[in-house]
Amino acid sequence: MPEPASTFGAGIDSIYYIILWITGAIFVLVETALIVFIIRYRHREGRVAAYSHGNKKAEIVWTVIPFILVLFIVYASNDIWLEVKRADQGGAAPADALPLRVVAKQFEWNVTYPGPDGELDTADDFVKRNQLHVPIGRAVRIDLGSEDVIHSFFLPDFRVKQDAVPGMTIPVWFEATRTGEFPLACAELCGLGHYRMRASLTVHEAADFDLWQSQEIAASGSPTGASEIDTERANEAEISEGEESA
Amino acid sequence: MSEAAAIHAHAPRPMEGIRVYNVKLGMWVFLLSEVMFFSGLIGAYIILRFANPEQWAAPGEVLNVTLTAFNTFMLICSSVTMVKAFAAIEHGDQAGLKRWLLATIVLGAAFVGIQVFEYIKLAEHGFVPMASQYAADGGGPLYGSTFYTMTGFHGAHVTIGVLCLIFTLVKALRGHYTEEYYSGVEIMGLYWHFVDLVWIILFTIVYLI
Amino acid sequence: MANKKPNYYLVWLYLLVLTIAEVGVAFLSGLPFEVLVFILLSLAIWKAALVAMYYMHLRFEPPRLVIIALAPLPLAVLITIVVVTMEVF
Amino acid sequence: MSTTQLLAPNVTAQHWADPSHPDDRPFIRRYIFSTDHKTIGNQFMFMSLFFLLVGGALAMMIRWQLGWPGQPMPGGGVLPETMAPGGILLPEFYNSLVTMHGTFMIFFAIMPLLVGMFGNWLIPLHVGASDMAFPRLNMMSFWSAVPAGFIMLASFVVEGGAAGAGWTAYPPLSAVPEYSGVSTGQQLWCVSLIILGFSSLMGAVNYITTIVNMRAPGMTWMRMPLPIWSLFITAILILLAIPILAGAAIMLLFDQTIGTTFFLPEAGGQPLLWQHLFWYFGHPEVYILILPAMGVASEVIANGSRKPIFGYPAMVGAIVAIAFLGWIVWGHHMFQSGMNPLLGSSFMLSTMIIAVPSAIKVFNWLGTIWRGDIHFHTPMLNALAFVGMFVIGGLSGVFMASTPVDIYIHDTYFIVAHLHYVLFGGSLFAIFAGIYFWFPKFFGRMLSPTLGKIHFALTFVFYNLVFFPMHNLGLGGMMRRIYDPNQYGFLEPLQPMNTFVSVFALALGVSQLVFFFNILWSLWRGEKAPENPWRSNSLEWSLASPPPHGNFEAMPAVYRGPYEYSYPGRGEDFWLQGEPPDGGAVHAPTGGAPVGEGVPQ
Ligand code: HEA
Ligand code: HEA
Ligand code: CUA
Ligand SMILES: [Cu+2]
Repeated sequence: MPEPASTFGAGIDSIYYIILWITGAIFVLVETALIVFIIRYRHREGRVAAYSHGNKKAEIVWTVIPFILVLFIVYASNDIWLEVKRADQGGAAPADALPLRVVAKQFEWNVTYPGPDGELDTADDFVKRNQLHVPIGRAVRIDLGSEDVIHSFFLPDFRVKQDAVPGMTIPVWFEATRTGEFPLACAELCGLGHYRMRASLTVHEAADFDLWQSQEIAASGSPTGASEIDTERANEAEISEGEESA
Repeated sequence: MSEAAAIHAHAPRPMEGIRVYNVKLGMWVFLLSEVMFFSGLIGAYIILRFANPEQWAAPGEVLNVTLTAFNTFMLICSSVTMVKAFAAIEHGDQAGLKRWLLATIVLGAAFVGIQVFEYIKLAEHGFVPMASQYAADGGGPLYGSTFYTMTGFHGAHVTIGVLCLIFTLVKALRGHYTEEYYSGVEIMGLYWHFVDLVWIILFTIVYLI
Repeated sequence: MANKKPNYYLVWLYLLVLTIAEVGVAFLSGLPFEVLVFILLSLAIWKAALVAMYYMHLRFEPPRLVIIALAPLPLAVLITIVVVTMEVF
Repeated sequence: MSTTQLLAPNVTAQHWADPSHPDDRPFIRRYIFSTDHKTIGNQFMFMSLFFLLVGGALAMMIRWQLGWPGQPMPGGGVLPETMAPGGILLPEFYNSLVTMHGTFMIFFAIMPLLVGMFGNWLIPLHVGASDMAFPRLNMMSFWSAVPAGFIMLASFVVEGGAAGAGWTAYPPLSAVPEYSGVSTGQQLWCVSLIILGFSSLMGAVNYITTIVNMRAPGMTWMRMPLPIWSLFITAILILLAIPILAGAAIMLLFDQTIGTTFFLPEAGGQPLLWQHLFWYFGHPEVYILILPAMGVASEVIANGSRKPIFGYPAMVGAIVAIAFLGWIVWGHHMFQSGMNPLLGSSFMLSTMIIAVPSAIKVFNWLGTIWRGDIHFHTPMLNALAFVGMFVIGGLSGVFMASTPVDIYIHDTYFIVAHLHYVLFGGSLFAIFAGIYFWFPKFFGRMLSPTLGKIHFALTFVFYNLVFFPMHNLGLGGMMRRIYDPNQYGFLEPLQPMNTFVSVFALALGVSQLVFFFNILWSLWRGEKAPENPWRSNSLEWSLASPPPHGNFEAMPAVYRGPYEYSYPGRGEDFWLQGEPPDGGAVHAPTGGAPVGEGVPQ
């Protein structure tokens, strides 16, 4: 897994490693027992199998121990899950979060930025295709939607994945901890262009983000690039990085 | 029992089982899957209705409840006639079996007929399952889609039931059933009552709520 | 099996009365929606139970068949409950 | 009323074999429209093996594209322009490949192999019946599965190609042709599955009735061989789950054809509704695919270890528990779907608890081989591999069941690895074990043990080399169902691993030819099979190989459980269930039903 770049990434990874240790131990135990028994009790002249219908005590032990283990895994997982989903806040992102809107459609991601006033659905909003820019150290709230089919908003480095379902607006949030450029992928089969429905996420220092935003507004003066219809066939393979930021 | 054992010399000892003969057990088992089929449709209906309350009209506003209440009445009557047919053959009353089966067929066919009539009338008022053509006063397209799907599948069950009843009647006319051998009538009855039972639920959910 | 035969006409009358009651409740009462739904569903289940018990003879079957027949009901109830919780959220 | 009247329908279904009466059914009734459960079992076997081959061939094309993206596929030139111009697979064709691979494997290969083939073969023989309760319904079950399969296959050649929305067919993609580019194919997918659903339902009604009502005297519930227990529970799952799929598929078909909007948001429909219905069916479905495999493996492992199964009551209880819990976990496929996260928590809990009955099964298998006298015949090798591989698949399930971990691995190759570990490593290895085990009984000839062991060794090694690295691909972030991973910079470093996987996938495919050859060759040339080659206990092993039409000469009686291996003080290390206690005189079976049971009073 890539190194986590969001605030909750490390938490998610830690539960992954807990499970890896537990299941790893069980795996080694079971497979070793299997192999040892296979070798130890292989047929030999004169060997007689034990006649036994089981052992209640042993069975109770190996019922109760896994039960305790899975309850522990559930307990540990649920903590992080509720934190990621902010269940105690009814799913709402942190109050000072930067609001963005991401609308998926075959086969692109359209991002609406709130502009300098920091609010969506105002005159200074602007739209970028396949480019997500966020500042570091500030929570981002994304209202995720889709125009046509189900897509899935996948930021591998941020441990973020959320299906974008037409007819629903689903809140997603994260807070970046590293600057740089990261992939944004589509993880739900959405048609023939599913495999190339990619975009990039750029994490800026806070000041750079404001700078980028004012440059964008200056460059276009108006919302850009929202509705080009992408009908090109996949195998014609003429999609280059350059035209996406046009 | 000794009598039976003597007749079936090949099977001296009876099998393990639950004291219900195969065909009847099989029919019950099949009906369980029908329960799940209709539960799935009803579950979908509930989800869609909760999500879009504005698409549902008040009872009686679009649908003709009086007509359907009458239809419900007929289906309930057909259940009595069916069970009377079964009671008749249990006592070896061949004439009664035929009479009551015929009555059930007539009532069942009338139910389907009225339903078709209802569909035609509703469609004339723009109450259709297709989202793009929905034009009834009140309600929305999902109202139409779920209505036709649920009542349509029930209607299909009634139609199949009527066909099977006709088949049963033909057999009865040929004297196939006796006081000793009436499993065909009994399982026909189970199916028919089940279809009635489903309608009781659907009528309430679709027309009255 | 058929030692206690129910009076089928009586059951029929019962069903009829309940149906009329249902239609009546649906149209005449000014009850709040939730109460209405509750009453109507109860009546419907009552009727369904009558059909199953008397017309389908479930009352007179061996208990094991009854268990088999009732087996899917928890599942049907379950899907409804989950569906409702899902929507209410 | 007298006692005979209701007996009639029950007993007339039993035609006990009469050796003085040779089987004189004409060819068609004997081999094609046969109502004999053994013939129908064979028919299911050949049909499903054919579809396994189809599914396998599709997998080879998938792996070609992923291993060498954009390279012309050898032999791909024979495919039409709409699929692979110049042998290079098109992305829309790739989507169809994935969809049809999953669909064929699950619905037309593994499910009919386990339920159609083993169900038909084993149920009447194991419970001591002459045939299924409803032989004609049984025949109809097979003859509706065949058209369903060919409709599915035919969708490749219709305008627009085969269904391409994944085997899970999520709408709106699956409902609107403009979105997927597939119209007729997607409809045929629904139609085919609805027909197949009927086929499965007919089978399930038959199995349940036969098992409940037609067990031979003395075959009490707790003396049933475990394959029968698992097939019984599986039949219940089929009975209750398939109608949900049928209902959902019908609604989807309406959305596609007459313009309803159950799953389309424009007029208030709910895309998530499909997912709920599909997975409400779908999770029980995956247990439909593993429970019979567990039953078969239990049978073979007890036989191969020459030991009674460890903790039989717990094994039965675990089957029931897995099946029951299987109904309340479907939401684990929808953690990232936009469903209420609190529901996610409860689904995580119920899903994890399934590890407990699964643990009982695994440890009891280990307990069975412990202090055994293990004979490594081919069935046993495959059954042991089943245990080893199912554990891997099950443990990877625990990762995905953890909601936060699933955020990252959902819809990646980690899932693909999981599902192949449980479906190939689990179900398919158990199917191999079962085929090697019962082939002699049903065709009267042994499968070649040498070829069998070669097939096992190649399959086991290549299988792990193909599917284990997929965990790493998934952890590297590689999404499922993508035509060309190299579109993403971060996936480019994974290409060598993809190529590695593909090389061994091709090797795996080719090594299955050993198996197919073994079957075909042994059918005609194999060594003649004795009555009881594996010295096993259940009722069928006292019959001729293959058993005559009608199976038993007279109603058999059962005197003990199915796993009485190595009973101390006996000369033999096995003890047939139908052998009377003192080896000769016929007693009333102990613990059996008193005379008069099974008949209404
Ligand atoms: C035969 C089929 C089969 C079986 C048996 C299973 C068994 C399990 N599956 Fe799997 N599953 C599939 C077939 C199967 N699955 C398929 C086909 C998919 C993909 C569908 C798609 O999207 O296309 C899928 C997807 C899938 C998902 C969805 C992932 C996603 O899309 O994000 C999840 C999530 O929870 C899951 C979990 C589990 C669990 C917990 C089990 C458990 O039953 C496993 C239990 C077993 C064990 C745990 C091992 C033995 C136990 C021990 C040795 C004891 C000790 C263990 C502990 C204490 C942990 N499966
Ligand atoms: C029981 C089920 C089963 C089985 C046995 C298999 C077997 C195989 N699967 Fe399967 N697979 C699924 C069920 C199964 N799969 C499902 C449900 C999906 C999800 C679909 C979806 O996303 O919708 C999936 C998806 C899936 C993917 C993911 C595709 C994607 O997401 O883009 C891949 C990729 O590698 C793959 C590969 C393979 C391979 C290499 C085999 C090999 O093991 C195949 C080996 C071959 C055989 C067992 C048959 C023998 C064949 C021959 C004898 C022919 C020989 C021909 C030549 C040599 C040309 N499968
Ligand atoms: Cu969008 Cu996949
Ligand atoms: Cu599942």
